[in-house]
Amino acid sequence: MNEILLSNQVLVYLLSESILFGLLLIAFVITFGILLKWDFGSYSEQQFLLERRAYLTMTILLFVFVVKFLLLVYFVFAIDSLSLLVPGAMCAAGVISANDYGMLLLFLKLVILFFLLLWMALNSYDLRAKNYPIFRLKSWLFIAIFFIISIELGLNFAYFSHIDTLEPVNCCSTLYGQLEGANPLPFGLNIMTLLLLFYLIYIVVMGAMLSKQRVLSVLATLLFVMIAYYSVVYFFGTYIYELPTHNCPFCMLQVEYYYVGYLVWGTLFVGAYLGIVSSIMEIGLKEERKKEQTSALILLSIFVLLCTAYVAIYYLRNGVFL
Amino acid sequence: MAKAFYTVFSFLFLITFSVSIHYVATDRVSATNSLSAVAGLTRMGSLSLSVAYYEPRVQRIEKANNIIYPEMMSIDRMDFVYEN
Amino acid sequence: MRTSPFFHFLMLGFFKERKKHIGVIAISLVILFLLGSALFISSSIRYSLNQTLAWEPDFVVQRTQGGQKVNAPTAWIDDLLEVHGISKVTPRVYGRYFFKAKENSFLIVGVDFMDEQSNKALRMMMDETDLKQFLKGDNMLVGEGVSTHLKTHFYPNGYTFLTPKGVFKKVNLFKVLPKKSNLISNDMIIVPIELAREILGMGEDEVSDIALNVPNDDEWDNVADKISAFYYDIHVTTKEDIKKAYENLYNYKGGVFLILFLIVIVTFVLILYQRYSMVYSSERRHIGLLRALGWSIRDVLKLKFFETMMIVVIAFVLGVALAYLYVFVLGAPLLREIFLGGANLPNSVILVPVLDFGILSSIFLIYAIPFISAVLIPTWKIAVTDPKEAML
Amino acid sequence: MMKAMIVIDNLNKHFKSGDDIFKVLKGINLQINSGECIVLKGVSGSGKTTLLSIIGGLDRPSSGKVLVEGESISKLPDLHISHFRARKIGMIFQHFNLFDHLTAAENVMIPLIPTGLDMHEVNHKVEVSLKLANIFHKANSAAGRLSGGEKQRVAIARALASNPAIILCDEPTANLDRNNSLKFIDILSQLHEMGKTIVVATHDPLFDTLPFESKIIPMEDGSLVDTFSKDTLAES
Repeated sequence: MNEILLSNQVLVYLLSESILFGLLLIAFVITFGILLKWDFGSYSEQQFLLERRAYLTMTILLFVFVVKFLLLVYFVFAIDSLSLLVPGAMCAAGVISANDYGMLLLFLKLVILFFLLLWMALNSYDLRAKNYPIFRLKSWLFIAIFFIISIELGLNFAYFSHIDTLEPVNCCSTLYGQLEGANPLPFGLNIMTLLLLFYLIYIVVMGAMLSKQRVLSVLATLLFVMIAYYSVVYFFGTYIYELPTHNCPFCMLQVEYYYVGYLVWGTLFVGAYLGIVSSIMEIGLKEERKKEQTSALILLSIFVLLCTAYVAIYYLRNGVFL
Repeated sequence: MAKAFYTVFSFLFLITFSVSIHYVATDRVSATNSLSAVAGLTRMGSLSLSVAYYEPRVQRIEKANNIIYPEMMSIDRMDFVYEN
Repeated sequence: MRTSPFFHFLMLGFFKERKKHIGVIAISLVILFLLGSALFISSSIRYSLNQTLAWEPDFVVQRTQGGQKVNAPTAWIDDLLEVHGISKVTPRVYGRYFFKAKENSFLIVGVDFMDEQSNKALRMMMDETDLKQFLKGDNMLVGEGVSTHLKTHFYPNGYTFLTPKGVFKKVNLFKVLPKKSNLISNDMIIVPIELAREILGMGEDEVSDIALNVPNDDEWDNVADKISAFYYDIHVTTKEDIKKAYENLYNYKGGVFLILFLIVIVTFVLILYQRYSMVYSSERRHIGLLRALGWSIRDVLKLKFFETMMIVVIAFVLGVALAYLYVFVLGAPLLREIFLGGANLPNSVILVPVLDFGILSSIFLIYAIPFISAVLIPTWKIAVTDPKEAML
Repeated sequence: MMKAMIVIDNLNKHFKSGDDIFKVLKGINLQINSGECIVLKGVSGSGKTTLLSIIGGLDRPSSGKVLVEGESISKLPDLHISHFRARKIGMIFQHFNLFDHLTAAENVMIPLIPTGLDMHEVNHKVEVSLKLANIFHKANSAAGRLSGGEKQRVAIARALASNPAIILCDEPTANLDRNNSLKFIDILSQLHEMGKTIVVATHDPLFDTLPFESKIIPMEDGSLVDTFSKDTLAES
């Protein structure tokens, strides 16, 4: 048995994921059965049974959504604590890149949370209507989610059982640092243009949301998430660490930086998810989702303010930029 | 019945509070200091386990803890973990 | 008092029928208590050890033959001193002394009291006059476990060691090391280095191993490589290795515990599932009535969900608090022997309280997720009760 | 001017038990106007309770339609049908169906909880309906300790709590002595005066001569036998 698999946090994490998968499997079987026989117009006993069963799927998915969200935080925390066991790793960045599965796993987790949120939104719309208008749509979405989650479960086990505790891994400075002058930024941007884009797209997102340009706001938010990721790793992060060469998305999750990373990434992703999901709902279902739009705006603004504040405070304290 | 709720939860809060008081008020420094003093003096910080896993096995004289299977390892033996 | 009617009704149901919940809370408490205690003990020990690591040397150099550690020659010390970047090279002399009568053993550690760091550490333990007194004759500092053991065998003031040469050597018991350091000093006897050599039967030019520091962290790998190339029979252990060994030791012990707990948890889930199916089926009429009076499936699910959450929260807080009391206030009698062993000298360590997000969230997740999952399906089953049940 | 409150259109209900199909309601057509009092009479097994529960949205028909204020309720998703029950229907059950461990006031509160009102409004409504049913003096006694007549009045208060337009009673006097039954009819006439639409399913002969205008509809073997209006006031 691999010593990684005996780490408390990994055990708890894998157990939790497996239990969730068991529940999802039940929901999957039910949903599949419902999809085969669903006929809302029918008065048969079976149709009423299916409608009741749909509530089990809803309950399970709501539970899974909440727990998946907690488990993402826990997962990041767990791999952070594993960095003691993996030689060369200073923070989660090293552990996550210990094998090829790690990054993919993290990415899948973010995707799954997005789709689960979308499902929640569709479901609440569906329940409020009087004839389950998008029942099939949301069921197919769930089946898609289920397949992604199955892959994720496999990746979970593959990832944790393939961490080598003898082979040294790279630490964040080699993973994200600018080695030999190669530019890690996309589209050949430099820091100045990146920052310009960051604030510009933020303004576009705000404008699009406020003026109800839904398609534009979805695209702008997606672009914003990407640009924001690079901006935080290559510019704002260095102010959090107060070290111009420290480029890492994970170290800021540690206690040395007051766990501020959870706030930074949390506001960015939750804000972007809410914005995109509510905009999609408004495009597809023509329904006002004012509350979600407002909270998305607030969260994204907190994110931008937080990032800017780190730079501003550093400048005010030291009189120079890094 | 909300009263029962407040009673139970203030009780839970009280427990949490007293645990945190104990946690904060615990004298960590002197415990750490005396550990550090011994570690600094001897240059050794290894656990005073009643089983010392760093010891070579041949030197060990141990009581068999199972009289039926004397050769069975006792549960507190750790050295086999580190044979890699 | 502004409370919502839903909340009011939730409390009514919960407290008027508390008998139904007490059993589940009791089982939960037992599980949380055991789990919490095991994790608390292991994390506390790990925390204390990590604290002492700062005082340990960065490298330990040993001589090995056939996989066994053998004594190293003092000549190595001079060789090591010539390597750039190495400071504080100190010989270590230690070994186990077997107390034949009972087959117990002590760890004899020889200390060079002229050494700067040792001297500083010694001053932390005793004042000036004591120090002079101590260095005068054949005195020893012993751990609490050793002192108790000697006392029960009628050696209250000292012990006469039998050296391998067959000579008796009487050493006075000068002072007992503080109980607070029991975690590492319980079976320890600290004596001057020459005396240790005599008791352990080592030659003047021999040491057990050599400790050294490398102040520049970046040079660690280079220095380790360099030293390893010095002799064919050299073995270098770094502080990182020790740290990892501790981590592994407690992951191992904690992990084995957790795996045992998984089995417990599975049983727990089965019991819960059974129990809730039963409890809820007795509530069938009630729920049917609620449904007939205008409660939707969602309302009933909400009611049951909050009921479950209350149980989870109550059990979690109580269970963790109980475990805390048992481990950090009472010192975890019985259970700590699994972590420290009870074969040699009985050790009563003081466990420094450690609570962090990692432990608490682990306990919460491993308890709450199986719990809620087990209750989920019975809850749904009862929530979709036909409202016409009320008419029967 | 009579407004149609409930329209039942070719309603059928059957149960399956094994291979047998059990027809409980057979092609029922009925219109109930706002403010009317309908007494469904019939022996047990004639299907009157099933009809009542389908009108109240507690059960679903096998075919046919029930329209309440012009909206079909027989195929609504659970969330909506529950809403409908909470707002439009007051149920009075044969066995009172109270929560014995709760007080009278708490029992009356139950149908108000899912409506999302705050505590203040809820308490107000509870008080009003307890007074209406003339049981306010027992508001804080446990329902299990009340006498049969008192229980019945709590059940009425509960049915009135959300001020529904329709009151459905299933064998309301089956567990009451004659005296209490007469009191119940008194309250019923009060409700009638308030303009509630009332449907009673019963086999109690007391309901043959109600002191107010009502319509008696006998049921037999799952069908309405005949509909005739009987002006009991005019007779007396």
